[in-house]
Amino acid sequence: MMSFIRKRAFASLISLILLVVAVFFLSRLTGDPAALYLPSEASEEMRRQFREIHGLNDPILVQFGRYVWDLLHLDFGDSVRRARPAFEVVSEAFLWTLQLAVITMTLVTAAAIVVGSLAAFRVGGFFDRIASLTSLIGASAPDFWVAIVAIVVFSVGLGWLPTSGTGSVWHWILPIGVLFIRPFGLIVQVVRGSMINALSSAYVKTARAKGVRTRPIIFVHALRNAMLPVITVIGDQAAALLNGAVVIETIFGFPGVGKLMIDSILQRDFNVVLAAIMITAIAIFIMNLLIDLAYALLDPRIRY
Amino acid sequence: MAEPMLQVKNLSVEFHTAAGTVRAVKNVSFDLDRGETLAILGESGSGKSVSSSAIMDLIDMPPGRITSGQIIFEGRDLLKLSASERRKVNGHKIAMIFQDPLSHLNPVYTVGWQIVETMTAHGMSRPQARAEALRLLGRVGIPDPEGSMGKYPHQFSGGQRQRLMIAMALALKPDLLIADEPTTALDVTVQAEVLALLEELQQETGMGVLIITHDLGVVAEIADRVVVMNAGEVVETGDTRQVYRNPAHPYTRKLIGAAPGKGAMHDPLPSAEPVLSVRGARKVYGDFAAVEDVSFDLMAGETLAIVGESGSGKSTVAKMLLRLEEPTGGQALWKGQDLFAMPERQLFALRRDLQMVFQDPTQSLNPRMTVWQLITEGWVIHPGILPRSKWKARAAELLHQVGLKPEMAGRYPHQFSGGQRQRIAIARALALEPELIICDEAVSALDVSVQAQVIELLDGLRKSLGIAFIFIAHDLPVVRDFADHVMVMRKGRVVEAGTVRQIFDNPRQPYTQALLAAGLDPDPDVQAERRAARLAMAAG
Amino acid sequence: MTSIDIIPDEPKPLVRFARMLWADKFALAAVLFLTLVLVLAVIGPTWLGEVAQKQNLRGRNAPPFEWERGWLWILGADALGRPLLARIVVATQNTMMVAGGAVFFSALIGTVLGLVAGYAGPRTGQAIMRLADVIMSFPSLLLAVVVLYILGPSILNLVIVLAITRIPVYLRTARAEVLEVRERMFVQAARVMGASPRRIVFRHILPVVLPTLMTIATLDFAFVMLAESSLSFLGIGIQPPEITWGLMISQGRQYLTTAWWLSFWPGLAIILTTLSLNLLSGWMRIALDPTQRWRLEMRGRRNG
Amino acid sequence: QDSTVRIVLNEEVDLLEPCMSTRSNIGRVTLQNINETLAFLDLRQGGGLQPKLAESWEQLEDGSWRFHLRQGVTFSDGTGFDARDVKHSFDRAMDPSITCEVPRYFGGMTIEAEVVDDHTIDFKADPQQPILPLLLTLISIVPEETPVEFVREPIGTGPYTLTEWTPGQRIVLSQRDDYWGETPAVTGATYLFRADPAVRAAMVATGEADISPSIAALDATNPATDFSYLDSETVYGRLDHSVAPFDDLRVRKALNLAIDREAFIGTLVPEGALLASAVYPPPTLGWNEAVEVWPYDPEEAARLLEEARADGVAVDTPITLIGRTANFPNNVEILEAVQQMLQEAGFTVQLQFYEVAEFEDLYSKPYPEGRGPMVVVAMHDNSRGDPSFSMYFKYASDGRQSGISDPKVDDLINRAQAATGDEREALWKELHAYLHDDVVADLLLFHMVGFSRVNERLDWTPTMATNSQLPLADIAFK
Ligand SMILES: Nc1ncnc2c1ncn2[C@@H]1O[C@H](COP(=O)(O)OP(=O)(O)OP(=O)(O)O)[C@@H](O)[C@H]1O
Ligand SMILES: Nc1ncnc2c1ncn2[C@@H]1O[C@H](COP(=O)(O)OP(=O)(O)OP(=O)(O)O)[C@@H](O)[C@H]1O
Ligand SMILES: [Mg+2]
Ligand SMILES: [Mg+2]
Repeated sequence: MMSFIRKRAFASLISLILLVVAVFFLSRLTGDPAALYLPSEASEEMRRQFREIHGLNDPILVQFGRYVWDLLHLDFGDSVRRARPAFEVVSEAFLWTLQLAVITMTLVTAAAIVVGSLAAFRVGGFFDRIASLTSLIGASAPDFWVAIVAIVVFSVGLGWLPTSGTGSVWHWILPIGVLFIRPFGLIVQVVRGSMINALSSAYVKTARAKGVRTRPIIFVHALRNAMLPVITVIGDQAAALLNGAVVIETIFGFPGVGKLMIDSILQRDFNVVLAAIMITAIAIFIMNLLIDLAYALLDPRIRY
Repeated sequence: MAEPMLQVKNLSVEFHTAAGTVRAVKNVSFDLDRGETLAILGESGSGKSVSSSAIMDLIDMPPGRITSGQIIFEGRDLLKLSASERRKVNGHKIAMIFQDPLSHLNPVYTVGWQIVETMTAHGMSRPQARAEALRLLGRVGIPDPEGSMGKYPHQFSGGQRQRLMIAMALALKPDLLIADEPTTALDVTVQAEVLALLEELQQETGMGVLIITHDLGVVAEIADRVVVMNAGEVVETGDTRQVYRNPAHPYTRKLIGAAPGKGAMHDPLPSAEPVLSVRGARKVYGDFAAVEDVSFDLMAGETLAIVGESGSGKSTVAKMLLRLEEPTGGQALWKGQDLFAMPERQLFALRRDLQMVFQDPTQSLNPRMTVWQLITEGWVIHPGILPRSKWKARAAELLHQVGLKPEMAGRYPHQFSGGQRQRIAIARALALEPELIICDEAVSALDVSVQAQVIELLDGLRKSLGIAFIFIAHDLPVVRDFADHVMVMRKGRVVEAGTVRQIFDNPRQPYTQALLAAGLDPDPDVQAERRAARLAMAAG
Repeated sequence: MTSIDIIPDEPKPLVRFARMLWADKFALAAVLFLTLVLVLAVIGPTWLGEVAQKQNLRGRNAPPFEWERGWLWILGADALGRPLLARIVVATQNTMMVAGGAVFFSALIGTVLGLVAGYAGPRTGQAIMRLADVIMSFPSLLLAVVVLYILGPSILNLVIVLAITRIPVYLRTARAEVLEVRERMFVQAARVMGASPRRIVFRHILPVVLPTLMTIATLDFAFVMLAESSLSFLGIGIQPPEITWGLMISQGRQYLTTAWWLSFWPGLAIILTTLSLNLLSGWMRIALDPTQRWRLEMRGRRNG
Repeated sequence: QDSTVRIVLNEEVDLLEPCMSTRSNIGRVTLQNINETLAFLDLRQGGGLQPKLAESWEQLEDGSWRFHLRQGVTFSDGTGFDARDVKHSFDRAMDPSITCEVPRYFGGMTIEAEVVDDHTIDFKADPQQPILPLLLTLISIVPEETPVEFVREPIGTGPYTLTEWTPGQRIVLSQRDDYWGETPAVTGATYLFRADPAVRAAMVATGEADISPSIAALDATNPATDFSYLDSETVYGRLDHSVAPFDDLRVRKALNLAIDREAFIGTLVPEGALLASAVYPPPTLGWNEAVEVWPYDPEEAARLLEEARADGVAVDTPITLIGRTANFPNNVEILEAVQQMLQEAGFTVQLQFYEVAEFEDLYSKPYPEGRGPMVVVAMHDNSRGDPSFSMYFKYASDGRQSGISDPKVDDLINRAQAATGDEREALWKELHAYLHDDVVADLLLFHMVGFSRVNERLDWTPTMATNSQLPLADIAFK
């Protein structure tokens, strides 16, 4: 197990390096930060100076060398836009995103597993149809619709919740509620499908022969067997959240990493982009590692 | 006289399939009293498992349907119980040992947990249940009960799994035990222990036992009465001895007549060049040596039987030969090439020549393929074997040879009985016309008449095509009828090896002797005598 | 051999599936709807292309259900007075091309890589998985910008970007399932028969994995349709006056509170399509699984 | 009663650097609140250039400008304000080692600040700058101790100081006690950031914010709280005269005649927007009332096109109409409508939207090689009251975004920039007419309006200046 983690960490490090190198060079193919940072009326002289200050006039390999050198000293460079250390900018935002992702995914996972399993228990039954239909409609509706309608109803109309921003627990309810919907729909469907198979297996029969009650049959016997694809999809959805929930951040003014990343990409604020990608990538790598460990924990037949 | 504990009256069960309705059980009636043992004998696929599942309310409904009948247990009709009342009965009052132990154990929980759950589900405290589970594991002869509690089902051998099922079923000392082929995968010594255990419990608690088996020896040993089924119907009921002595129905007669172990033993041909020569094969799981220094030679057209204790590494040897388990050491020369060291690519070319019938037929058949697809798959993979135009005829022939009806070709594995699945697996192996077939308990789930038919078929192929067999079995009479050489294994090692005659007539090792002595005779009288002797020994 | 020793011909699968479809009225409705969508995708642009482009500033944002304008205007008109119904019909083709293309390719590539990663040796598996990690943490927007700069804007490139970003979920799901399924005995049995890895993976393992992947794909369809419009924002892919459902939704976004129909109808089209695909995949999960199939066959019998 | 206000801005403030206050999101927070300028342009009462930190100024004989500074002013860090602070502020803003935005307005000139005494400072410009006081409204005054690097805690002479800045979430300003001027009614302000216009509007409706300076026209439905204002932005299509067929005057005229500008107003462009005849809005110096917007005359357009075609002009060359994504409200629809109108007049037009970076490549020189005829639709902002902030970039032969090269235009720009008073006004007027009527330089469209939503408890209306600054001192409570 430890050796597996060690091997894995090493492989992930290679991926991370690959990612950084790819992002570093690819992003620099996408235009000149000076053109975006400076107003379009700025003179060529100002542009040259800007590039000089930010080291953009050097050959790209020199720039890369410098970047790597700084990185080895744990210096992610400064944000061009914000004139602050990129790492600081990103880590502030990432903490928000992390909280949001963890809370949302915890809720989603719990709810989706319960709903999906119950739906699978009586395939084609009333609960199954209703649960599937509502979760699917929710999951395929554009998120900004849901977000804006939620604001119009719960904030402007009923005055129950603040429209947006951060500060109190109440501020979290709408963003989490909206973010909840798509992963919920998807995971309900995956749980349901996987559970249909699990519930018809022979070991469920054994459990019934043993006189085990329905609830443990569903949530203990069948569920664990059905979890493999489920946790994979949970992981995928969590990764999407860790990459930032752009729409939610935009609409609810949530200071997460998604909008920061998009803005930085569009502004070619490379240091921020790289720092953001590195931090989210590490989080995603760790999550994937945990998921792979979870496979082996869930199913003892799986070997690595 | 009081009401019997269990009365099954006019039970009929139907299954829905794409091809129409299958009437699996037709108007079956029998009853069973407290402390009594009733054996259901019968042809494979005759509805034994389905009837017993009906008692446990474990038939999938739909597609199955109980079209008529009553199952009265302790005065109540089980078919009319509510779900929660049902739960109180299952496991607690009535327990079941399933025919197919691997798929009936939850693969992702430790066996300890699964046994404990039986008890906690009915209100026992966890520590108490744990202690009880440990005791049970010891009673059914699982080595190292403490360590085994934390292992998963796939880490046990076929026979061990069966014993785990038995332990689970006996956990709460039920009033009624339904045992569906509980000893098929057990070697005779362990079988004897298990049967003794059942008997002991029966005496202790007055448990009624409904045992489904095709092994006439087992029937003779423990059954008070017998029900014989054929094609979904009860054809004969009666006292064990009376049925054995005066079978009324032709099917019963056929069954008794087919009991193995009476024919002449083979005399192997003088040694030629071996096709397969295994030297020092070894397999280690963690720090447990499942197979240790196994060596043997196998000639073309010859049958090597591997017998021995359950969990002694027989299946592991087979899987190593096919490289389904990576061997830890040793070599296996197949026509001069080392199977153990061969790269996967090279192995490919040889695959067709080496076939295997797995111990666990349910798991080894792809549930999404029809029988037709299963059988023809080999021909798809190896296009050289048979032109497509002949597939139908040949598939029909194969099915027929293993005692199945060709019109079943469109069905899926889950729609068959345990023995039928095993026959599909045999047909599949034969379809490839290999040079070596490894049969891991390939006929253990078959009733003796079908068994005899299949053995005859295999023997014929051995002679006519020179197919070699490695025949893993615990059923000594069958081994006696079919094998040329016998190898006896225990605790991963070869205890004794020799020709069939040597082993059966002149066993040298105490283990082999014990094994032979533990064999059961189909004749209830003979068996009763032996029993009396045994009891006298134990007393004296 | 007697005359009964003849293997009966398999029942005609088409008839059989038709009967099973008939048994599930939801799935039937789904199939009818999807057929309609496909037909419209083929004939839409030639049939209504002209009308859908005809601007009429006086009739802008005309509300729905006004019969006197003619049936094309029944769903209302957009901000340039173009009939929404016609636009939705015309947009079907692009939408299906982009979303269908992206989902198809990501599912195809992801699944194949996932099967390989799960079944091949640990080295190949590791390499593929770490690559998936990289893709998973590479922001799709950055990828879009890079593709845009290097390859230029085109529908194909849009499909490429969308497909690449969705690969990991299929890949990871497929692999996770393979890890478990490959340990099953029937897979071992197939190996003994000499089945090539390809056959084992595609004939024996894939059918077990497929239903889960299809469930994910159907919901991805909605996701991709919406994501596509957010990339159009970069100028990659579909450009006005060409139109997709996603683009219609995002154009109608600002009218959400004043002229809801602008983004509602295309949103509904997406929801209905997703729902239909999901119902269909749910039906296929059952119809293709012999141990579950009775659910459809039985019902068909009772009804018919 | 709550005397603080909450203001919700559309874009996060990523920097609070005084020398960057020409960026509207920064300016709205800092300008005249934290940092003040020597003078300011009064767009509220139309009072023209008004004194702030400078009490008065005059032009000296040699053309340089002398400013007399206010006395008794202190910075929020307690240090006193004097001429050296002004010089430092100017030099710092112009320093090449930090990338302030200000220098772009001082292109083509060198300016020297010279401290005369503690309260007097001279600015010497070469060439002479008649609008130097106006230019100096761009320089935020900071203490001379301010380092020449971007600061995160701006110090200024304004009535407010920065008390909290949580990046991405809020900025809080509070009133200081020792402000030199009149104490404003607002005692503090919290700035919030929301990118979505509907949310910004909703926040004022729910009372979570008091002012939302920019909301969507569609959301401006409540006359009690919603105000429209001419926001100094002009939408126009830049033509590149060096590429056929735009090298032909008739084609350019046809292009202008083909657009039914009136049809946009009240539909895709909100009511209150004006049809444009120049790239800067009407209250700018030298606005020529006599210039008439091109009428909608598709027949004439078609006739002109035919004529050009007959002369062998490649009028059928496909033209690309280029837009920038999310540039202004209804961007896509407006361009689609323009496309259709042009097509109806006989042009072949494709529509293409680009993201900012790529758009910039097409919008500013050097233009890409081998480009076809392009109409680059852009939005230009000039709220500074003088055309010189637009003309050179847009129309001089070597202006960075110029599509023309016309000696007469170059000459007029040069002369106007050097002139003062009526002469300056006359020259700008001439240029306005010449560009519009004779050169037909580009496809001018609209002067846009913006919308603000203001809580009813406040007494405040937005003006053209609201685009770039939002002095809290202007706000009163009802
Ligand atoms: N799900 C099903 N669908 C269709 N037919 C079924 C199904 N399950 C069982 N059958 C059929 O019912 C019959 C009885 O099966 P059952 O399992 O009771 O046989 P069995 O007597 O236990 O045989 P064996 O000794 O081989 O285990 C068989 O012919 C089998 O084909
Ligand atoms: N994956 C595994 N991990 C650990 N131990 C295993 C594993 N598979 C098998 N074993 C152990 O190896 C031993 C040999 O198993 P094997 O299946 O070869 O027995 P067998 O001789 O075929 O017995 P049976 O007659 O009961 O089928 C058993 O004790 C079993 O517990
Ligand atoms: Mg059976
Ligand atoms: Mg075995």
